[in-house]
Amino acid sequence: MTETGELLRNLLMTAWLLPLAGFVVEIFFGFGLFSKNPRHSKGAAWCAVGCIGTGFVCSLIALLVWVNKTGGHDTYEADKGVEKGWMSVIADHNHGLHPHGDGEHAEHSEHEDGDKDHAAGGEQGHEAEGDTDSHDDKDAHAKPHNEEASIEGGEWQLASVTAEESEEHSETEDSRSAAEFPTAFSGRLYTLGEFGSLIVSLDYYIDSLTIVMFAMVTLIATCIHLFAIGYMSDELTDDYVDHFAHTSDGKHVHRPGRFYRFFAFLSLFCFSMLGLVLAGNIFQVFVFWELVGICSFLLIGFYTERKSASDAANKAFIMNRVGDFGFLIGLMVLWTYFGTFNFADINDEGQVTGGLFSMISRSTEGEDLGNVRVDEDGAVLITSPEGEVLQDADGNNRTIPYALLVVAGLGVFGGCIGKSAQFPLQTWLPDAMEGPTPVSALVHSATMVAAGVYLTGRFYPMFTAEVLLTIAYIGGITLFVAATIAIVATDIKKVLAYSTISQLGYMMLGLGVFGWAAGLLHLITHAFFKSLMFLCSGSVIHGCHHEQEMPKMGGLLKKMPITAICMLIGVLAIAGCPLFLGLHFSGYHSKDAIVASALAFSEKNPGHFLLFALPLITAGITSFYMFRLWFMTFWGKPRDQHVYDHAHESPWIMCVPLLILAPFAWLCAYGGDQGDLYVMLTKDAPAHIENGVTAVGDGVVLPEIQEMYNQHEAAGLWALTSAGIGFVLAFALYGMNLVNLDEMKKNLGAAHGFLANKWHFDDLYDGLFMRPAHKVAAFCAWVDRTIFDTTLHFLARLMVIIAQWDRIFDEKVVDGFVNLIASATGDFGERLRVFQTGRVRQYVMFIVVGVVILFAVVFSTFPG
Amino acid sequence: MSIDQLLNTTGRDLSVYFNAELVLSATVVLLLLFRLFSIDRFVPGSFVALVGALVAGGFSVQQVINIEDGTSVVFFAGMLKHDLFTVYFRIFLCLFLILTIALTVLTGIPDSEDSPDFYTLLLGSTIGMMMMASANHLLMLFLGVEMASVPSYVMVGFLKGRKESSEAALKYVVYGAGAAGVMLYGISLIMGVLGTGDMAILGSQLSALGGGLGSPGVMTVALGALLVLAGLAFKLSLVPFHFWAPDAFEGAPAEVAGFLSVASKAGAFALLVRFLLSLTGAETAELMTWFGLGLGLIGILTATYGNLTAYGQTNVKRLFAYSTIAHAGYMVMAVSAFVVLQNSDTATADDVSNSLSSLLFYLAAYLFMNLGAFAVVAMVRNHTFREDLTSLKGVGTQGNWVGICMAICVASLIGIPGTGGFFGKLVVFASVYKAAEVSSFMYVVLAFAGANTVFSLFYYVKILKAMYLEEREPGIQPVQVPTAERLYLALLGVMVIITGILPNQLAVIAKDAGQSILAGIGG
Amino acid sequence: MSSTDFLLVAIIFLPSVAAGAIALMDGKAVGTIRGMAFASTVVTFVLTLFLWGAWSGANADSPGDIVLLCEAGWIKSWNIYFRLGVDGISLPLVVLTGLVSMLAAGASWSINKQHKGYFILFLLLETGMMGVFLSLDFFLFFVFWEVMLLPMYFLIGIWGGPRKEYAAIKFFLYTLIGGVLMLIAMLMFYYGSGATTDSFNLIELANAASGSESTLSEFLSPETQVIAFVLLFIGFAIKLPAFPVHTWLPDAHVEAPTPISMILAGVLLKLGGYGIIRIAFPLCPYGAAVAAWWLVGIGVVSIIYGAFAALAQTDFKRLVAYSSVSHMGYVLIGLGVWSIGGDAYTAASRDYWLMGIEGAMFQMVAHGVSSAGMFFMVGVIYDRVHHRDLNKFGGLMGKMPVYSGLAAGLFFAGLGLPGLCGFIGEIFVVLSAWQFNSTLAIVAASGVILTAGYILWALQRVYLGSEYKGPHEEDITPINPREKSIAAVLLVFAIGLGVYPAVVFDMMKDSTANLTETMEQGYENAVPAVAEEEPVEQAQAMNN
Amino acid sequence: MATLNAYLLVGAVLFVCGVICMATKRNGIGVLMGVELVLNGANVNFVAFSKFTSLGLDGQVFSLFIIVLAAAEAAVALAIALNFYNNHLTIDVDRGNKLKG
Repeated sequence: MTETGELLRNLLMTAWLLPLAGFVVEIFFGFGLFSKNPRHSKGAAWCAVGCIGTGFVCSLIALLVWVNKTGGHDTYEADKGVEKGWMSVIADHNHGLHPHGDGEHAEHSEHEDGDKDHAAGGEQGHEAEGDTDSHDDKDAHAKPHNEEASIEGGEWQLASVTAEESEEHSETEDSRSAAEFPTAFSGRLYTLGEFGSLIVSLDYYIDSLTIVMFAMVTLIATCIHLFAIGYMSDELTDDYVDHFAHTSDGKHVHRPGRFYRFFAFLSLFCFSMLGLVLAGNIFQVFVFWELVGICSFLLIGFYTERKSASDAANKAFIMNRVGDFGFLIGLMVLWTYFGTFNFADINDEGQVTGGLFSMISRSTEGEDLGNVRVDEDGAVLITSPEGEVLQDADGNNRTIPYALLVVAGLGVFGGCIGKSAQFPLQTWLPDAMEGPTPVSALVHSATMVAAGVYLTGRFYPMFTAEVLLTIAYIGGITLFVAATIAIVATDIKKVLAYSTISQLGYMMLGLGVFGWAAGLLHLITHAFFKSLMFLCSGSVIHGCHHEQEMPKMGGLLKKMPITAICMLIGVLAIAGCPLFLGLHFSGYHSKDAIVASALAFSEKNPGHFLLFALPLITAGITSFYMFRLWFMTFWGKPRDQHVYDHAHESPWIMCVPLLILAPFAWLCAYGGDQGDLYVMLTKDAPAHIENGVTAVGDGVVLPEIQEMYNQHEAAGLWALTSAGIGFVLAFALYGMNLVNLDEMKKNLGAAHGFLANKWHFDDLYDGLFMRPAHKVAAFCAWVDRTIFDTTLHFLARLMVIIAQWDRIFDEKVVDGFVNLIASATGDFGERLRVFQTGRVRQYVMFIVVGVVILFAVVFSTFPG
Repeated sequence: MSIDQLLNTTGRDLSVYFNAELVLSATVVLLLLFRLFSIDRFVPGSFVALVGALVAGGFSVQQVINIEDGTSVVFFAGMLKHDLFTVYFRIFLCLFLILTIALTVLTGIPDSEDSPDFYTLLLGSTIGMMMMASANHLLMLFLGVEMASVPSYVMVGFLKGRKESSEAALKYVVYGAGAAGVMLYGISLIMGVLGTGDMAILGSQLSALGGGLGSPGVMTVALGALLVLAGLAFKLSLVPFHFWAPDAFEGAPAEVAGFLSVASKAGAFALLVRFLLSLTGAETAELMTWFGLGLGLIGILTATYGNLTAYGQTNVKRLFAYSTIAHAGYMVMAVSAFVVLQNSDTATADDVSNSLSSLLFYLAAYLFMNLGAFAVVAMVRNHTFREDLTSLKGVGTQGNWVGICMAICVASLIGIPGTGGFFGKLVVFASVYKAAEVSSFMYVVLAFAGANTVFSLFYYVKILKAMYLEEREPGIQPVQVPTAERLYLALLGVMVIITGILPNQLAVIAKDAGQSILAGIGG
Repeated sequence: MSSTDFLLVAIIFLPSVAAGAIALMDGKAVGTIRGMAFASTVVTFVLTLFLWGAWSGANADSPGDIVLLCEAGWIKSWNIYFRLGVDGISLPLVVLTGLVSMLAAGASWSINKQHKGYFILFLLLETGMMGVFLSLDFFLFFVFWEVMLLPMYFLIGIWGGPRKEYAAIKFFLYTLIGGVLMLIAMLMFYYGSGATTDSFNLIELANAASGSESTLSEFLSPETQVIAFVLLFIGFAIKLPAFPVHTWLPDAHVEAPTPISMILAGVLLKLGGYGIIRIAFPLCPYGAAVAAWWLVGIGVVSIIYGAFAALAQTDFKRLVAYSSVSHMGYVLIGLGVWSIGGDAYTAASRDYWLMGIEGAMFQMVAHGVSSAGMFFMVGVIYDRVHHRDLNKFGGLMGKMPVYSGLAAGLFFAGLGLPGLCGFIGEIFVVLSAWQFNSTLAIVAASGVILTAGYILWALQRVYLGSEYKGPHEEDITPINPREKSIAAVLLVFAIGLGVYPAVVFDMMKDSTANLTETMEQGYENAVPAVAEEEPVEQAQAMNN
Repeated sequence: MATLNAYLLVGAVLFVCGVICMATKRNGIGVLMGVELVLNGANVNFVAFSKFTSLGLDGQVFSLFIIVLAAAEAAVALAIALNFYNNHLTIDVDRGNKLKG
């Protein structure tokens, strides 16, 4: 392990474990251990903020270290690395990516120091803004000047470190294997269980994606924690009146406030989420996958008194479990055929054990299926880190049937479907809005639901073309369905929820059409702008005294300008609005990248044209409903005077987070596919995305990355047009009120009803699964009572009836199976009792009869 | 053999081999004399009987010490046989006699008026049983059975004023007489065909008959043996000759029922073994194996019948009567296994003696647990004047010794480890399993033995349930027994547990006893 | 007697001695009796920890063997010895027994009648449980196994709920049936190994079965092994309990008083799994291989069936009881995933089986903690409101927040939430199952959905909601310190095992590795014998 | 000259008569008489065997014992019958049917 690796590990682990410590402290707040009056103390909140804030600082340092270290070496290393598989891919990729960069090697060494500083400084400034908020604009404007150079340079430095790192890793990782994960650091935390050659452990895996995710999650989480201090402040009481929960006599529920508990749960969530990102093996991902699920359960159901909240929490968890069932199947397949869960190769005392990512090797040899190496039977070969085919104890090649590799991929993706609320498991997310708004912002828009996308990206090397196509279609369906529902939703949070689902669909689609970087870029940008919008909506709700229905709002721009402006930034970002000077809103870059990937894909595979059409159309729909939201809420005249009169701007502790997040939402993707963020993300992109996959038979063709870049302009234009139409429509309908909406609603009643009922998914699932499950359950219980207990009991009785025996044994003591034997033996015994007539003469007869019978038996069976 | 010789040997026989019986007989005479001279007003009959039983027991124990390993002596001109097997049963019977007398003293069942009569009968019956255990001639077989039976008829009817008692006695005597007649007829056939009643040579005579199994001679002997077995089955209360048992037990006082259920069974089993061994000769393996399997079938029927019929009983004594029948079934399975093994070529001598010792062990364990159960019934009866299950309700929860003793005994009767009943069952099952290697029919026997253990649970648990899980019905007297009775119960309970967790010594003795009788017939 | 011998004996019989002492006390001195009983369970638990220490020293010298052997003659005429010992398989369960007994004794404060009898029986029960886990003589094992019957019968029957008599006799009946079958199997081994000095010695029997050096010259034929395995398996499956013979469990668990439910779920069910690992497997490797598919199949059915049945319950305790059926199904699967004899069996397959076995063992320990906790939590609320109707709870989170929090933690442990103990066992078992049979593995994995369903639904109905809907609302008082500490200890163990399961795996890994190796040997030993016989039979068939 | 079989036939007939008597007579005394018949049926056998086979004197001794025992048994049985009569005021054995089942 290199010093860098150790440093990164320690930083990220600190960031990861601090919230856990925070959780432990906070959960005990209620006992008054730390405060005399725990119900009134904000101590827990500050503790949580402190933990996650420190976590953010650690993550930031890690980011800087990563950039710094990877940028701190000479470029000749890159040339060396060209010869090595993964390395060369990256290098080539960079060449292809930046026409300007070609042949500029010589300059790089000169640029070295300055570039490094800038890359680091740029990021630092970037993040520092978040904390201070004051110089936001200045820095943002200042950046573009050095844009080109810094990007190129930084990127080259990043690339160059790959080989360098590989040398340094040699302590724990064979240099050869490390070469395949040049900028990735991996190692073991501790072993959970060891079974012969099989080891299940907790590991960490740090690469650019991990670090970016850490920075993103901790930053957003810090902001949301701050926001929540304000938002949840009405819980700081001994007698909280819950206006949404009623007792049977119609009164509101009174209960002590639970301020501290909310922050404890938030901290636990942060711990789980960061653990998920840091996880070094797929099993560990599953562990934290479940943990974020349970945190989501706890947070959705925070208002435990509300039936709707606990229902929503259950629904969320159980639907996630459905997805996890698939995940589990994937895990089983992987475990059985690969014998390891590790992403990266693990080096134990000189013995390199291959990780999953090096076990499926991609080559372009003739006999291969897709771009996976297969043997003559079509089974996928499992290879060592060195690329040699592994053999089992009997000397046979280790293989996994291709179909099972697909199953594994689909299984893992099944987990992602549940977690990221993709079709057909999307229905839990809107219900999850029952949780307090900060929860919606953190858990259900920015982080947890994006975990599915994250995992899909993380696990990309294991997905075959079929799986990717499935992912793309799932994403496509989801993004369209959710967007259409968002059109008619009136609850401000529900609109955002459907928007979240739709945007997650975008990401999935992006990943599915081989736009790996596009999908993940959208993950980051979406996290920023969606959390911003949720916080804004939270601010609105708080300002309007827990009114969530947009039809009762309107004209709030005057009352709460900061919120309105921040919201507008979010809306512009999600709509994908371009701006002058390259200051395009982040959504413009990320959505553009996705649409471009989709376009490239559908050009290669004309049969899958829908995969381009859906995101394109939906871009318009997105723009429409988001502007609808903004206009309905902030524009025009107040619709409900009462609400309007009492509305007020939120306190500073809630506004500051908005102001911190807004610039990120706007500019985090600055530079698009040449920007810092994008480049950093792609640093550790899976090797095979570079070249695409040539179809075998009727299979799909996956485009090369260059082809996607080529589509950027065209795609951007298409998307912009679509979004523009959406905006115009929204402005016409809601901004200028050109049409009577009620009329329209009436005229389009059927369609409206269909959408308002969320395409009837809930009803469908209720009929398909919930009721049958309860039926089966009731059946099992019935079987227990009936088959095992009563039926046999009945048989016992039948026996009695057949025998015409009129003294049915009627003991009421026992029933069931005991009763079977008891009454059967009892009945039989009773029948035997009849022989005991009590008459001595008959007894004597019985002696005779007995002797005669014995006599008969004797001489009928006599051996002689 | 001259008269002198005869007198000499008889004297020796009386003093050495027959001293226990002699003491008991003397005690009987003494009891009668005391009554004649009204001494019994000063010296209670129970005391005299107890002393007599103790002395007899002492002599029996002394016989163990004196006897040489593996030897057997025939005495009284070949009528009786003295070997470790005999001694084992003597001690067993003496011990049981002592315990029974103690119990009757504690519960006071014969009043002072009747007590000499009662103990006379008790002792007489015991002498008969001892003779059964040592019989070496078909005459002694018959005499022993009758001597054990006739006094017990009277004891069953000892509660003179009770209708049930007299009815039970009448049934018992009629049934017993009928069974005796049948047995006697069988004996006559055997003796007629084989020309002798000496059990030592019956087997060789039978072998000498020749002509195979189908020959009339062998058939007649088989029929005779069957009739004898029917007579013994009456004593053992085996199905289908068990009818007397429930009625007699219900009508008799619990003390007598306890005595009958254990002692007369012990004697009869000893006799059964001796009789079956006597028929074993060089050429009789096939016939005997067949008898053995037949006994196995009887065992199945008996155990199953006993357990199933017990379920519906409400009178505790009657319930235990059926329980006794069931346990006789288990024990007959052991005999069956013994016979099968003894007549097989493959079984080792060790297996054979083990199977016999399993019977002996079971009897010993059964002694304590069954007597304990009847003792509890007797003591509860003294308080409640009832003997139905209802009278037991809540007795256990009163927290006294009666309940604990009963629980231990019932556990042992079910066969819970840690009690003698379990180990007994284990060794019986083991013999049956071993026999199953010879004849697969024994697997069926084993299966039924196992199933019966489960069947038996139901009615035994009814007792536990009544004692512990149910509330005492209002108006029924609480049961608080005095210290002496507590100690008595504790003694039995402890013995049940000792035979369960430290059974080694007993098992060794039982094995020696088993080996001695086998050695006696020369393999 | 060496100090380790003394330790083993003390662990088993200390509770009995305490029971004896209590028997001599005045029945009205309830406080003293309770204190005495509790103290003795604490001491026993501490002794088990000492045993752990002693074991780890001895295990280091001979990894995986059964160590700290203690042998004394007992019933020599039947070659029965008093043999004790401990290895990595029994040790975790011994410690678990000590822990659960201690906590259950602590939970016994809620017993409100006949304290003296209760604690005597309770302590006798602990002796029985410890004895089973520590004995190495088949006969001794059986004695302890059955000795638990009567105390348990009374504990359920006297201190139980409304249908206590039915439940008690059902428990008695089922276990007795299992015991009889086991008894017959025991005789098969005794005579099958020549009825010699070591014919009840589990170590030597296992050696003989595996074909390694043994003092026993003969052993069962492969066919007989199958029969013996079936007999043993039924006996153990009843205790486990597995699907068709599980019906005693819901009744017994539901009717038993809370501490006894804890013991039942926490320890008694483990006896079944332990019996399979300690006796059925090593003594009949061939039988185990033949029956493997059945084990897994029954396990899968138990999981699904138990989960569905739990989903349908309206009685809180019954729900928890059925969850036990479901959870113990994983144990069977883990034990059964031995694909030896199949075409795809390789050296690596054994590692998966090893994982299954260890997963099953862990599941037993974890279930011991989580289910004891769940039953205790049900008991806490039952003590207050005296009903268990799931539809008549609600809102407890507001009235008893600490209790609800602890309960949620324990129920999540039952749900199989990562970071808590229930997860590790289940997931490891399921992961090991695919190589055995993919269909069964998938069905087993689907249990995760159902489990989440019934647990969350129950939590919602009991703890969440706006108000309490049942009777005796006025009796709902906050959890008291005694209850709090019991639940907290269980929760701490649940978390500890969930976060660092290696502590258990490290204990057992040598022993389980030994087990798998010897069983493989045993199977390979038996296969030629089977192969030889078949031609002979064919030849006979030809002649006929 | 009567053969062995003839004697045996007589014995068997006596035996069967005795059994039938026991099984059919309701009068207790009648039942006891049946018992005597059964025993004497066996007696005839013994004596016959002692005459015709190698059994010799053993058979006759046996029959003497039987006669003695029969007397003793009859004494006891009569006493019991008397007791029965005292309690039931009848000697009809069928009236003793309280104990059954």
